[in-house]
Amino acid sequence: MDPIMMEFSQHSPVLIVMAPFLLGMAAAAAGWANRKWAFPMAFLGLLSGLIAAIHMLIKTAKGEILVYHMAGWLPPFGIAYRIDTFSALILTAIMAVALINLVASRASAEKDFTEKAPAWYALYVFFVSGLAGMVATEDIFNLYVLLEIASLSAYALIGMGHNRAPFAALNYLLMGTIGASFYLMGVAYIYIATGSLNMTDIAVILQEMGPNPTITMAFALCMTGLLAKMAAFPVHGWLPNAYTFAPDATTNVMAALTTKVSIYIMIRLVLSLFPLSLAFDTGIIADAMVWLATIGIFAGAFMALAQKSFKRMLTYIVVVEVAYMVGGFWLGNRAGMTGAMLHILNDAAMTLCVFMAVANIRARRGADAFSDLKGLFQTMPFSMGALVISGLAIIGIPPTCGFFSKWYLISGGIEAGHWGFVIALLSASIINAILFFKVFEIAFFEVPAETFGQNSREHESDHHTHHGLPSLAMAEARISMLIPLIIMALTLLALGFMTGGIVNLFIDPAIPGQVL
Amino acid sequence: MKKLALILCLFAGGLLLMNAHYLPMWGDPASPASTHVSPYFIENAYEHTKTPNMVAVVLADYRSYDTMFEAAVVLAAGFACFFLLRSRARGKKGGHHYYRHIPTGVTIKIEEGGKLPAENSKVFRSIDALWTPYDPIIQTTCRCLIPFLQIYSLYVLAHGHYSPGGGFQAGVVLGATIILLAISHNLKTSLKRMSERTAALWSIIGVFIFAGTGLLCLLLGMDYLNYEVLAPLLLSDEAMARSHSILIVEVGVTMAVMAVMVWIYYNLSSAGQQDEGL
Amino acid sequence: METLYSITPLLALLVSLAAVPAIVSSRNMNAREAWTFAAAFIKFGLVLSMAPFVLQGGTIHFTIAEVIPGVPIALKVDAFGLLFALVSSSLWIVTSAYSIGYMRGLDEHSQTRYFSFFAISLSATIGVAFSANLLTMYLFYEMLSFATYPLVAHNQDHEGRVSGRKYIAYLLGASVLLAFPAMLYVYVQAGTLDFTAGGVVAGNVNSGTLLVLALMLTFGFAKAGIMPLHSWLPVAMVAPTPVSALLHAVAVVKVGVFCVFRALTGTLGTGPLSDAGIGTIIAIFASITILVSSLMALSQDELKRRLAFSTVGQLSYIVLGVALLTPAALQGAMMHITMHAFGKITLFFCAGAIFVASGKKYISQMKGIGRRMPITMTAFFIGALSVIGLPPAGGFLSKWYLVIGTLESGQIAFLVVLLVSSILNAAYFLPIVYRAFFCPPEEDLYKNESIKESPPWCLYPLSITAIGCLVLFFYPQPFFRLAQLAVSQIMGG
Amino acid sequence: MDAIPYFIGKYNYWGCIFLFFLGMYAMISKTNLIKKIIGLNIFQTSIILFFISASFKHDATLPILMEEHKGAIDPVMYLNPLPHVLMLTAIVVAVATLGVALTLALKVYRIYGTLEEDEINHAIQSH
Repeated sequence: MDPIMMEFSQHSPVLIVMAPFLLGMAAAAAGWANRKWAFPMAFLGLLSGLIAAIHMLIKTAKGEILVYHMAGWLPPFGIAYRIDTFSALILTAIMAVALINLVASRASAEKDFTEKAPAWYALYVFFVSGLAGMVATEDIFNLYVLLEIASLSAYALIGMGHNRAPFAALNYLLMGTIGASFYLMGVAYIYIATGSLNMTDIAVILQEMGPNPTITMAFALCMTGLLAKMAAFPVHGWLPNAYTFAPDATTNVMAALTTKVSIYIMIRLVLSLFPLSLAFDTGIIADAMVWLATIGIFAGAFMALAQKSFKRMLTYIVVVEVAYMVGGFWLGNRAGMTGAMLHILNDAAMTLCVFMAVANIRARRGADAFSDLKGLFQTMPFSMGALVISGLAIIGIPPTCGFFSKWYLISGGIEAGHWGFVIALLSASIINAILFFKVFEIAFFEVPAETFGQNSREHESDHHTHHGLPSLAMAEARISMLIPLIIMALTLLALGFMTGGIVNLFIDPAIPGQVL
Repeated sequence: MKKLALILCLFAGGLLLMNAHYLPMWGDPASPASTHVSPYFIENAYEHTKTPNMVAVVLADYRSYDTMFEAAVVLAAGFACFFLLRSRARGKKGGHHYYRHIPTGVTIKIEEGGKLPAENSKVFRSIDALWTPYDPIIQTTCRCLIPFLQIYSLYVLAHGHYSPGGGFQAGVVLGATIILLAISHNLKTSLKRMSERTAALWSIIGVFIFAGTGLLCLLLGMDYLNYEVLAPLLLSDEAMARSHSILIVEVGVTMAVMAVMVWIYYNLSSAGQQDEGL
Repeated sequence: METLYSITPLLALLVSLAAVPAIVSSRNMNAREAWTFAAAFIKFGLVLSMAPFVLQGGTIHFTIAEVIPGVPIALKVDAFGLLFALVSSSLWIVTSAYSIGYMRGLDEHSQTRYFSFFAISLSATIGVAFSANLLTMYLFYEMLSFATYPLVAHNQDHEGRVSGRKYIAYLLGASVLLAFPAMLYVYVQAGTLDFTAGGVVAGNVNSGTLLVLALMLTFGFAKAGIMPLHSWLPVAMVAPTPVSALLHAVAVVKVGVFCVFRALTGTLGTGPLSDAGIGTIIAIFASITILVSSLMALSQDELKRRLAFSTVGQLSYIVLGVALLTPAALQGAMMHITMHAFGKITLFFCAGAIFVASGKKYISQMKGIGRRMPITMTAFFIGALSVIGLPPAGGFLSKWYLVIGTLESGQIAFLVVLLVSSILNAAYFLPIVYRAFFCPPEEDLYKNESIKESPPWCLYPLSITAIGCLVLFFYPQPFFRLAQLAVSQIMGG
Repeated sequence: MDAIPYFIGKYNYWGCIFLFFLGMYAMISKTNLIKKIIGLNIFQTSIILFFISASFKHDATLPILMEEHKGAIDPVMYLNPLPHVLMLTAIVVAVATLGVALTLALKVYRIYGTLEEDEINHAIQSH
């Protein structure tokens, strides 16, 4: 490699956050200079983030753990970034998802926000760099700050949607701040008990200290906060409204990333900060979490069944998916954890794909109530094709990626003897199948009323031979929305085939050896 | 709901209170928080940066990365308010605008094509029977006060190395002066002094000064925000380079905080219209 | 045993998948059908090219991706897989020809979609045939369920919607709730899912668990249509006849029994199953299905529905053969996959040909039709003979082996089941043929109508398959040899 | 354990925890959005106090180095500077959150004409 690039490449851990952030500010500034520059700046920012992420992915795959000392101060005195295989994987997922959605959402963002579009780009990029920072950082307080920058941007991005969006966003803000504050309170307890803010340092101190009630309380506070942030049942109340009424461009990335990153944080805290014995030895906490997840799966799935619009239904599926990961992780065995970690990646991809497909439908049809979906297989075959693939992934049908994470989750459940969780996962598959086939049936068998009237005479004249529907003209979404969607749909298949490699290279090394 | 909330809070609060007796005693100098990391800061801060204010050192050097994102949070909040509220729809939809009559302080809504009453017309007084005459004392006092406040804020900024103070505090005071101008006069006046565009660009530039300093360190071959490497540029040794850099980033923070405070005020007070709202 | 690593199985699998974009982008019908034919012939050629090596006792392997430790997505061509692949790929050619005649004859809509999903279904079928482990098989099994859904619901009317819903609900529900967890349980216990002689679970599970697993796997692959999970099959007959013919007499249902066959013999193992006496329990389920479905077939007036119930029964012959767990029974079951495929596809083709030519769907409307459509009804007769199991049609041979199998296992009750059901088969098929040809003149419904044979694109395929039934009786050696080899591979000989 | 030092010695935590749940109770139980936002602020402030109280040491002074100590610094002489820094950040975050919360509340008010949660819910349902 060229020496200058070498020089530069060692900074990837910080560049993944700072490159998007700086260029996001440039995008913001473009709003007062020349609006045309806003999109290229945001695009370039996320692209450089993606390059940095892939670079780290390659590096960590070789067994390296990247540690970066901010301002040159060694931890625990300064802030450090620490990127292992799994965080590199999640960072890549974040950047890829954000970049693809940015491209796909450009048209709708420019249309919805017109002169405020640069601000949208800026907030979008701030949001993404906040998430990336949360994944990369090793400092628990820095994590809080990054969490807040991501959340604040998220509130604003959501609040700009439908008429009901501001109220939903305000509820999200209240709930999100409670969650973040609980986390901060946990940080306070940890700090008081150890005097440190660096995860690795704290882990060492806690190892020496042994069981400590203060740390148990810190653990409870952090977990409560994160559960609220990730919309786990029963504190999921903010999510459906917020995601339903947010603009599509926002919902896509939010649904794909926010909850997933919170789960990542939970996993990271449990695996590399708190002593494992605290989380799993008594079995009470772990069992309670798995049962909570089990109930959450059923509750979310049944609520999804009751919805009348597609996007809203999907938001409940997001809640269900969160419960998969929480439950899988707290099974406490290797298969379950692998499943939860793999599902973070897979769920980000499939959620993005399905929401992008819905965004395409909404862009064409203007609405997404089930009655607005008639005849879609004829008018939007490609978008629907992608929707079918993402639907299959969510149901968990091979060879889409959703199947393989479910595989690990269920086998984890079987190993741990948690039959309730296993049954919940299987039932969720069936309910998801019902949900999606409801949509597919409407899109396949029905035609919009106005076109039907037009063709009905011809239809009746030869009812014997000419079955089926009157043919509708194709009206696909614009190409800039379609191509990212198709790429994502293919990604879902590709991820499925790459499962083995991903698990071996990136997930397995990140699970501590004592987890069997 | 209320009872449930009460039970929940009492239960959780009880748990935390019962747990509280495991926490160290109030003011205990031997508690882990005071013995693990913090002695390092207290002992080395001056040596490393030649700056007596340890809080400033930790803020802008040891944990400068946090602080940068703190400024970024402020920036994001500014953009969030702008993004959510700002509408320049005047003339497009609704077609009305607001006019505030300065002598009476009455704000009236003028519909599309509506005519503005004459400056000295009785209309305004009849709208608000209890109007208090416009008070030149407040206006004048504020006009006198503002420059001093601004100088004070610069002092808070510049003297942050030696006394409590620093970028955030200076920024807030500076922002308050502009807001004071808006309150004592009206929004138009302060917008003339500091337009929305200026506020937005200042906030971006402020954060950029901070982040850019870090980037410069990175480009010069050291870790992000490691000010040591700036020593040749600042014509000083490494410790002094850190000291100077702390000032530079504090200036950036001041600009950002000031601009965002003013910007949020503009948007909140006029509900995003930025005309004679409040 | 020789093994060979080769990409040929993957190519055989992908060739029809690769034809889909070509089919979709074709500008006219001829080009589209040309692509279909090209893919069908290439596929058959590829499958055939592997035959000599496999006939010598070798197996061909190919790993597509390592997805889960110990369980790759991998292909393996052994004798049994090749046998099934040969049947389905050869019948695809005939069915393609028939589809052209049928779809054009009725001027059906959405023919592009029809041919595309047809091709995908064939890929999935070949994929099942060549699967090296349970996961791969499950993958293609599900792929087949979804690829056939648009075919079953082809008419896009209310009936299609209801049938499609039932179809997918049964197949997906059973596979996700029964087969999938059973597979995972096996994986957790054994750490592998490869099909191996003697199974992978031996020594890992007790006999109670083994019974549960066996039942979950047998019913989980609901395409096998064992009662009570059979009722998707008759309703799926709303599909266009070529679909019913290839998919519901050959590909889909045979995939079901093939999966049951593989799962019971390759995963659970013949040894453990017979030791625990589980085979008998499954055999009882199969026997009940055979008898009940035959009785139900008797009462159906719609020809395709009668064929559907007949299929349900015939499938359970195969399952019964597996469940008996003796070499002759297994060989009979495998042979029956072939023989029944040729017989039943002939019958469905005939039903479709009658519909194209006359628009008649009900048996009561077919009195005397044989005189107007002699070739069709002769073919129907031959197909019926094969399904009943009478010489000189191929079905006789497979049934012969099944009977020997029952004797071998010493379970005479099942022999009785076979014989009784054969009589029932004869009772619901032969009257149709008799009335078609020999009904009294006063009952002849076609005296004054000018009904002719169906178009040649329909007629030739059904003649070919009917001749196939006869040929298989006189010259069954290739399939016979494959089945023998397969039995020795399965039993670990 | 002796009760008096127990209460006296830990009163900072008691106070903070009380404020913490006071704020949380207000956020959950109040129907007026502005009251909820006030609750939010109390909630966040309690954490700030909690942190700051952890930085306190008896007989120590502000963490600004005195001229006479240059050269030989005894950590016991100065308060712990780290929580101050952290809480400066937390204050700023709280202010930013407050700004966004008020903005959203303003938007809500413009849409529904009220800030009472039950009235808003009623308006949503009747719509």
